[in-house]
Amino acid sequence: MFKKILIANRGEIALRVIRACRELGIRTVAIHSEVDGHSLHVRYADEHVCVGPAEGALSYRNIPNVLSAAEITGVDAIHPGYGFLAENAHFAEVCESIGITFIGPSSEHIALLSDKSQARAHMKKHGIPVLPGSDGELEDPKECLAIAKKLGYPVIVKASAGGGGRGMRVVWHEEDLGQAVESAQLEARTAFGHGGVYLERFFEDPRHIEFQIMADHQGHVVHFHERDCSVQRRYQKVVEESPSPALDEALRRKMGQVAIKVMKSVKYRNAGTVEFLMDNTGQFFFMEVNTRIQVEHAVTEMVTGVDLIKEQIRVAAGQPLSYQQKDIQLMGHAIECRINAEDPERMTPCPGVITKFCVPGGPGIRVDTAIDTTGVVTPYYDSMIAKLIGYGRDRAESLARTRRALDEFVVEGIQSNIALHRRILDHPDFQKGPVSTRFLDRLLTLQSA
Amino acid sequence: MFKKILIANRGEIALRVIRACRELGIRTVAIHSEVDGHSLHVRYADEHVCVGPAEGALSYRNIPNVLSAAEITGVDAIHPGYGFLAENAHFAEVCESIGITFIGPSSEHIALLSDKSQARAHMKKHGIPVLPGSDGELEDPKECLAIAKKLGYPVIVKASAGGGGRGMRVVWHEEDLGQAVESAQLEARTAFGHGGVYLERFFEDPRHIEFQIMADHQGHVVHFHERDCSVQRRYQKVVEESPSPALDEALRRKMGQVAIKVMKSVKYRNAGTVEFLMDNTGQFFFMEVNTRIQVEHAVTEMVTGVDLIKEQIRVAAGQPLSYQQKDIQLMGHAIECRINAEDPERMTPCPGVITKFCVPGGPGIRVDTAIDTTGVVTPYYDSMIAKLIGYGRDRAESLARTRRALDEFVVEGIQSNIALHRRILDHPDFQKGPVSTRFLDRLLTLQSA
Amino acid sequence: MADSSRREIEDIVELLNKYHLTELEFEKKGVRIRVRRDPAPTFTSSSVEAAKPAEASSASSPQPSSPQFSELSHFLTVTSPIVGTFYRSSSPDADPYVEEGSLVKKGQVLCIVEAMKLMNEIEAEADGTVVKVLVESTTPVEFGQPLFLIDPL
Amino acid sequence: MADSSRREIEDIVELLNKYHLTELEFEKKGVRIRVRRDPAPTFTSSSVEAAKPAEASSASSPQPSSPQFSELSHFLTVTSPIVGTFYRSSSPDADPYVEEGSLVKKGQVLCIVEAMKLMNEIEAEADGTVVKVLVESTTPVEFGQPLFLIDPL
Repeated sequence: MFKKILIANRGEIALRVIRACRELGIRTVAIHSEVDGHSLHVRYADEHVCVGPAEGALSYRNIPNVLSAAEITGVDAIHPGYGFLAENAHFAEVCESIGITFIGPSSEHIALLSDKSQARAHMKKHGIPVLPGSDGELEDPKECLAIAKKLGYPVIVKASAGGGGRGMRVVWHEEDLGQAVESAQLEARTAFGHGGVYLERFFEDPRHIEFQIMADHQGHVVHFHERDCSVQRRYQKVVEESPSPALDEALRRKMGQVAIKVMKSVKYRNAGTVEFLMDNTGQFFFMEVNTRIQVEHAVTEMVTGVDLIKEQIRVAAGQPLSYQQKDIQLMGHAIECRINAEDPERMTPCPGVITKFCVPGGPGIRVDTAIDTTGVVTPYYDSMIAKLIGYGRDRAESLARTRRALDEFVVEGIQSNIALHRRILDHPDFQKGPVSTRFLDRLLTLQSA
Repeated sequence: MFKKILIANRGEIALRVIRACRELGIRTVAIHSEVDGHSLHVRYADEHVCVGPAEGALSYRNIPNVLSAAEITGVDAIHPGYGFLAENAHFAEVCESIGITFIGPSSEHIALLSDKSQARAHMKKHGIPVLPGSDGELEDPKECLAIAKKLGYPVIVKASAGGGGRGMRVVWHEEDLGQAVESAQLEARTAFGHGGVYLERFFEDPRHIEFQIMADHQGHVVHFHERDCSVQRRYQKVVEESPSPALDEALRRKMGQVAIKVMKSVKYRNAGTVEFLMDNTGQFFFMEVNTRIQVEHAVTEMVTGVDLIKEQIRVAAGQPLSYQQKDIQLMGHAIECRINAEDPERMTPCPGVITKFCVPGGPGIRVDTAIDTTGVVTPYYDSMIAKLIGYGRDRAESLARTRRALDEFVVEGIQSNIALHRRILDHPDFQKGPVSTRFLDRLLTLQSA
Repeated sequence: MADSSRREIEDIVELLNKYHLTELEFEKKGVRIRVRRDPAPTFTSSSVEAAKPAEASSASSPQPSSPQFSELSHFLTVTSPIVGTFYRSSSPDADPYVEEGSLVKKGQVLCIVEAMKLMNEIEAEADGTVVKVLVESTTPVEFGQPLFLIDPL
Repeated sequence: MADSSRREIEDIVELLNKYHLTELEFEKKGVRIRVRRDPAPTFTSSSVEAAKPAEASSASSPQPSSPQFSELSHFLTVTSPIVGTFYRSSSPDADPYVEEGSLVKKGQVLCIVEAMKLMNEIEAEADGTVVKVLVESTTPVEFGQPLFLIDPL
């Protein structure tokens, strides 16, 4: 097992990893930017190194400085968290080359799976159901029109290197296709340095269902059932839950098997997520693989009782999984609310000084945050200030607990989306069960209307 | 189901009940003394009524004022929490007589079971193993000497009306018996208004094992397995856990059956705890029944997934239990630390102003507290300021999580027993497994030596 | 400086202004607080009067003892010694025990607070005039709730 | 002095001015704050001139600029632009690039910070005298860590 791990991240996920390390008896090194010197992740770690100024590109994403920090502190491994360097194949590769374990998949896995068009082609070849779409990136405008015609409108243009909704365009009419492809290409080139795009059929009311996977170096792959992340806005997840109210036992088993097939087809290892798009008939399609631990991993931990971060560390250290698929049982239900520092009207990040911060407690409530009783939300990073997870024996109890916990949550000094979460959880459609990825947009449109 | 419940308590248990009510959609009325007007339980409740000055006897224990508060707010039921009026048979009786549901057992149950000597005789009659001792209260000093001789020294003198260690005397030599009986009688008369005492054999290194019970009005009784509360000081529980490392599956089943027999023998209803004393050979004896929800109920909630407070309310409203014994499975392990405002040297309550209070979070951690980010600990009530519960898949993980959570817990401005909890959880004996009720005294003696 | 520190200092200054203090010390751990208000400066020259700084003038202005406050402060407040329902008269048809302006004697019944079907008579603690009835009849009252203001003789 | 400390002091002075205080103390750990505003001085002279408002007087009074402060404040601090290991010389046998008291020219190599097997030479940003070497050779340094104090010419 590792003796010392550097956490190449900040905020709640850095704390999350430090907690796992402490529970495993592993020493920790925090890195931080100049504005994060007093952050909780710095205080909780055994050692800490400043790696650059506030801007993430110059600090948390600064590969030479992060690796130098690992070198001078003598760590065995680096946990990248999510965001920053978590899905940077080059970073994983350099770690491998200097003999520091990157806690995650190999650089090859990241490279293959982060190219969405390539991943799509790979999965299609392996018999995984993918969304009807183009084979590979679009080149010839005429060919593009032909493919779209065959798929039927609406179609969606997606960047191969994309993520988080950038480089995406929905096209409803043939005459808009050329323009959409061009602007998506431009956006993708700007954002990711690679302008390749591809086409897929666009589903209007889909559900976002993803399966949590863990794979060891011995070739064992298990899934931890699904998360339903259909409550989104601009491709940003807002509320996640597990299990999904949209799946029955048969569909759950089937999708789980496909998810494992996806990961086995690339000989995956460590934690990853297979994302599916599902229509309202229960048909599902592979969307992509996230080659990192995700924000919403906590809901899976609540319903399976497994500590996914500790599993990541154990697997990275070469230990085989200590359980089989049949040992992973769903027990109860969990809902996660991402609490963001944001303007409730415009839903834009809203940094500032938190003058009072008091988290809810009691049965079934878990809060992951890097805010103390007060704190500062700087404009440099993610606006998420806490994850609130409500667990219950069934969905109704989980929902009731999450709602009462939202009422207890005190955040003063800045604006937050707590009221929005209340509206979501109070909504009859959400209470009834499965919603589509357009649910939240509709809710917000109704408000402004 | 009830529409509105008055919570005749304060602090974390008042919050706990309010949370359960909110989750069930029931309105709440908080009562408070003059010094508790700004307490969290007042803030969380839908309505609140001041029932008297600071001293508990004039406010939280003031039966006319508490019942008047129930009357003017029009509640259907009263939840007494623990302490204050929770085991007051007269209070339960008056509630019954005015048609307000007392959420707990009947006044007869409380009256029978709070008389320890009477309860002992009852259980003996029903074939429950009780500690070797006197039949009924001691009257004649000569008879007393004879019984003690038959039991063999050491013996323990206990007050019939006793609790919390008051009115108890351990006697090691015959010549000290007379004096011990007299002083125990005096203490019992002063503390409880009834001076009756009885004799039991004294075990030097026993374990305190208790079974959580829930019984509905339809005669169903289930247990939720055991809690091990052997880490005590002066009969005050400090750390509790479930399951007990001292029981195997066979013993657990056997004791559970006895516990159910105890409760069925009195036709018990609502939540209660059957306490056993166990020697290191696995022999166990009935000690007493606690006719209330207990501080340590949370560890049982963590390992069974059942919300005991909601169950209390449902059962009190006449609903039958929705599960059978076989549905109550132990999943994982939980440890609770009672965080008290106390002087770490003398272990005496230490009121004051909490200038900063920041609770631990992350996976497996539950905190029940009525302290906000700051707060005042008055000298009027219990010194417990929080319960920290660490849950894990097994005892090792539960222990690791509780330890790291203790490290995260920030309490500034007053002294607390957090460091003592660290010492307990770090101790090899505790880490190894079962300890006796003398473990903590030995630990503290070593320190001062 | 962290924004939070800055805010904290500004808060302190605000308190300084609000209460016209000359000095306010504050410590967090162990909660040390120290306040000081120096007497207003004395001016010996008439010509300076007009030129006195704004700050000094507010420092010398009368303190929180506003007229209303000082008047109120010598009234007796009759509070409810129990929890129950407040009644101004012995029955719905009867006249109220007292009205605003009534002269009352020590021991005279002012109202009833009903609790658990028991009628508890609340008596005046001193001779005086009822200045204000603070609660409507038939209203629930809690422990310590003010019921009447009495101007003692 | 680190830039952040300098900023902090400037913030304090700004608050002092803004609120016309005569004294402002501030401590960070344990958050001790002390503010003081002396009442306007007592004037015995008729000259209004002397009675200028507290604002002006406090602003002009010699505040935190203690001698040490003003001396330190004009030194240049050379900080590490990267994370790595600090070396005062090019090899274990070689002489240090600079000593305390050395005169250095802008662009002159002061030390090496090794990161990922790369030797990064850190150069003087201005002509001056090395007043203080703040880090021992072969010590790990983080981003922004002060390495030298330079008294610029």
